[in-house]
Amino acid sequence: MNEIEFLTWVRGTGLNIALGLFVLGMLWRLVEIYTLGRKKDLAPTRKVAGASGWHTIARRSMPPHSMLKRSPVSYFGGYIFHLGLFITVFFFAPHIKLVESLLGISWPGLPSQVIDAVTVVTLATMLLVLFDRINNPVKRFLSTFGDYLAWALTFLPLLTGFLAVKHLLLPYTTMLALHILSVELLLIALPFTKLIHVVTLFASRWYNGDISGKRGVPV
Amino acid sequence: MRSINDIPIHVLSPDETLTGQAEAVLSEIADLLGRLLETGEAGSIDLRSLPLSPADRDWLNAKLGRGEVEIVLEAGGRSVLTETAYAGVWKVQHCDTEERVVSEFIEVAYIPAIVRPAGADIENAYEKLQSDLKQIS
Amino acid sequence: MDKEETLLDHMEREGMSRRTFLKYCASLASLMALPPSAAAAMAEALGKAKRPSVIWLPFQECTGCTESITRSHTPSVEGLIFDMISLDYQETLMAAAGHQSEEALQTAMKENFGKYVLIVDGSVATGLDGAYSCIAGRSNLDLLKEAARGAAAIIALGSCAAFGGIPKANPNPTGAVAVSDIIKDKPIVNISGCPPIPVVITGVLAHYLTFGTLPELDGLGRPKAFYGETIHDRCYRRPFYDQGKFAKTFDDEGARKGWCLFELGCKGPVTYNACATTKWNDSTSFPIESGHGCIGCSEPDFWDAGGFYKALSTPANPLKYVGAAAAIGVAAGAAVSVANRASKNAAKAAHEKTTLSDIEK
Amino acid sequence: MTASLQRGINALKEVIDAPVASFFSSCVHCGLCADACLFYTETGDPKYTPIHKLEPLKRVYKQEFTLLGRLAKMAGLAKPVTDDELESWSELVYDSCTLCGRCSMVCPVGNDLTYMIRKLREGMAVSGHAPAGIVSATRRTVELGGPMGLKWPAVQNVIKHVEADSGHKVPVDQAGAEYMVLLSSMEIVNYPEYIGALAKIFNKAGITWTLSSEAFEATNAGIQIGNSDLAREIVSRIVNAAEKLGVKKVLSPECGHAYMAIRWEGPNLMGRPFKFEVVHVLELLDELRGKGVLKMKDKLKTPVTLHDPCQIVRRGGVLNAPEALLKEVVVEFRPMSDRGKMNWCCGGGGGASAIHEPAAEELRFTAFKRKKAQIEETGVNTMVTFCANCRITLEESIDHYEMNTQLLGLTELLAEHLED
Repeated sequence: MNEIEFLTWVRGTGLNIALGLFVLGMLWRLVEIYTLGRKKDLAPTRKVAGASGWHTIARRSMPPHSMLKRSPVSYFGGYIFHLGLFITVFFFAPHIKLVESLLGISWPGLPSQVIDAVTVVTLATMLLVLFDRINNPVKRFLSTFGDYLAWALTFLPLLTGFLAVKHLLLPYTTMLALHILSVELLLIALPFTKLIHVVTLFASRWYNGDISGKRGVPV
Repeated sequence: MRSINDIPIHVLSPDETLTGQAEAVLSEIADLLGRLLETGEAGSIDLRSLPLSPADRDWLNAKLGRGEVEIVLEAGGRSVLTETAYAGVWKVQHCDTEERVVSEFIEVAYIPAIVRPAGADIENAYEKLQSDLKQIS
Repeated sequence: MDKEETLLDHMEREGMSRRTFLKYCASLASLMALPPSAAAAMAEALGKAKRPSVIWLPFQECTGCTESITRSHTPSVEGLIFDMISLDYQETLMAAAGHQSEEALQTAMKENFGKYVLIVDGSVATGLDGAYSCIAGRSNLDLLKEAARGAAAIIALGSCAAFGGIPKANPNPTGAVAVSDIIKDKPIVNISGCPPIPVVITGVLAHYLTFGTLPELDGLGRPKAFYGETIHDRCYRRPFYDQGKFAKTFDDEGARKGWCLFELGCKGPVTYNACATTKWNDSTSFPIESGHGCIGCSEPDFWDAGGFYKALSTPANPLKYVGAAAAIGVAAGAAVSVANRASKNAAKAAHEKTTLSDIEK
Repeated sequence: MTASLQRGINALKEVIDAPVASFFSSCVHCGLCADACLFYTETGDPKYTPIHKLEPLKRVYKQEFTLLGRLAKMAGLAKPVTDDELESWSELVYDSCTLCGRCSMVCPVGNDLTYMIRKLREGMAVSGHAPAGIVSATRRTVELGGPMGLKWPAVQNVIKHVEADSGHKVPVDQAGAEYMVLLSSMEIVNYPEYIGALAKIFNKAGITWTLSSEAFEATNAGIQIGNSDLAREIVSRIVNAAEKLGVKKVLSPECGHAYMAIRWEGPNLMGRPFKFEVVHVLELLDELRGKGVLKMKDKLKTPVTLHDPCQIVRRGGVLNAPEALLKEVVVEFRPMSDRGKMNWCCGGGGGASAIHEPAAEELRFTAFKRKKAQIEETGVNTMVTFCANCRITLEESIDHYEMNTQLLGLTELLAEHLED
């Protein structure tokens, strides 16, 4: 298989399979999780402004009192790399074109130079976060193969995308193909690893906010 | 539409921004000039091998300016060698017989190499002049 | 021209000045991405070079490659180089025909065995033992194998010879393959492109004449000097790409303003060739300058690499299986859900009301 | 002696629900919950990371309620939960978790870990892995009516003394009263002044109230051990008594988990809403304060700080009343740095204070260092709190560290300074 064949495969058959498995896995997992249901809370609720599942979905994005000082690496690292991923995924012009070609919606992108800078910062932060996972006693204790796999699956698309755009290491075609392939691996793995948190965290926050919100505690 | 020129295509040069390449070229010229002074070794830069934007070129031309000497070479097409405002820095542009630019260089030298006649050519010239003189006399 | 004559002799005989020759060499060095200082060394080496014998075999081709070379320029450095080789066999150009021409081929191969340069344009048909394409009753496959045996080096000219090209495109009825698929024991230079850029072949020949070796090649056997960077990298519209300014149709405002053609399917970012710098038609322009995206003709299997007008970032039909996948996903989830419910009900049924003794073991 | 692993796993299967599944799916092993848990911050041992304490529940969830987990189990690839494992987990689920709920406040993906620990205890209890101390407290509550084995005649005796001391009558079994007042044994035995204070306040406010001879004990060890059947049995005594007397409201004492048991878990244990309202004593006092009924004759001169009991504030929702009331009765209030819903636990909640093994007590003292640091940071020698269980835990620890910190109950403090 030469590089154009490789690129054609990942853009064609490969992507079809990956997107198919992603949708399949995601629906299966979400149905599996949320049809477990829960009992209705029969205790009379205490209504307090700002205490609800919806509030918690938003509020939990901010560090709780005094936690920022306790775990700066987790918070700043977490913020930077999540934000960086968001920006590079959704504001890089070719990605927007991709979405437009699929769904017909588009929005303005950011200049390449900005994307470059964000990517470098994000890559560096992800390395720092990995280092922290290996170094921090709690994180190291909790970490399983799945954690390192999820890290790699997130890091690779960013790295290959950057190398492709910058024409580093391998010819552009091969790098672009590897980039798409790495995204496909990420898509396939997402529903079956902790990466599913990108979706379930909203429900989890909602449940937490709802449970406490009924008692009148904004969490 | 009367002529091809009526087709409304107006290509704008994407020149709002300088790429920063021109500045790099200028500092390389400075290095080469320093080397010329120290060792007498000439150097040159192939402008075509650099991805200079039109804005970069304009900037570079404006910076280099014009000197006192311009040499025109008629050898398989016209070549123009212009001294810039910096002595020892030459702009060399080679065209073919159809006046298309085939190559462009910045040459840092006392005299561009191509201007200096080869020894063999002078030898030939000397011989030819001698025989011409003989014929006259 | 005598084969033993050097280029310098030839030049003097033609009344060409040394400066003219130096100028050519400077331009040639620039083209081959050699440092300007190499021009003088090149001039010296080229001056002493002898004419090699060149045999040019046309296989499954459209003669576009020959057209590209022969119509390229008025006498110039390319002309000079072509004067420097002894083109002993070229069907399209040679005066001889029929048996005469075949004899010329046999003679050239015999006389220069082990020394001649073999140029091939067109792909090699392998279907039905090569019967799809024959010259004088012999298949291309046969001819290639024979001619390759005595070649010092092979130049696969054009995408067909280099990668199989259009004859190899789906469904490839003739079983077309590239020269490199057949010949494994000779140095091969692929000069891809449909057609290839004329100065590229000149550059390769000049390099061979000057240094006696083939130039440095990339992973696909192409000279790095010309195929080292993508069209995109050297495209004058690149700044528009970086600014995110794209033509959306061939007649919109963006197209008129000469914005990037990426979205109109330009394959510039994945195509390695020198079009953007050497240009075409006597340096008039190249496809992107003329308002059309690059179709990637110098890359392997460009014909089958998704539509010419489909943006590189756009996948072919990614949502193909999504509907079915969604249905299977929901079904799988529902099945687990039913099983989970049964399991929970069983747990509830098995529940025995806890008494104090139940919390002690 | 019928506890078994099978019953334990069965119990876990009953309580695993969509939130649990969502929480486990969302966890990214970031470890931030450890930084919110005083058992980790004070020991530095990663095994006390809250999410790690839930490992058995996670495995049961995966093996019983996910397709991949079920397949892995069938193929023999899944690691089954064993009795030995649960036994070793007892320390993590009881000794080193006070259900304080601080981890649930910080989890960035929103996991309510406390909600899950409570559920895991259902399985731990019926598989026989609850600590002996909590088991016997539960036994006493079920068999004798309270964790301290206090009987009604003894309470009557205390009431007599209170009436004599305070000059206020303590009504018993008065049908149709507005409030039925619950007590915790600890208050009856250690702080009987509390009853007198209540009598004074009710009389002043003109609110009718009563005690019930059938249900005076508010504490519920069934909640702490984590068994809903036993918790229901205990809570139903209160519900039946209150509904028999036809009171409008039931007043929960200061005690944290008692409030949790009757106010938040109660209706869910009974499977129906109550016919009465449950009010925490501080909520009532704050309401009276708002109405101007609560007038102080003087104020405490020494500066004080406040320890917020987790089950009343963070997990119970009585957020604003405590500080508002405290400010009525003290001259200077110096709050701790982490306060209100972000307070740090005393170290003895969730039944932990009932575990009397040396290792558990040692761990409790280590965890107390967090509170100790907080107290020292405020620079005061008087700390007010409003949970009998917190008070006992804090007192033990203060003695252990030989600190000269004085502890006061908020309601008592108010009663003491109330206008006659």
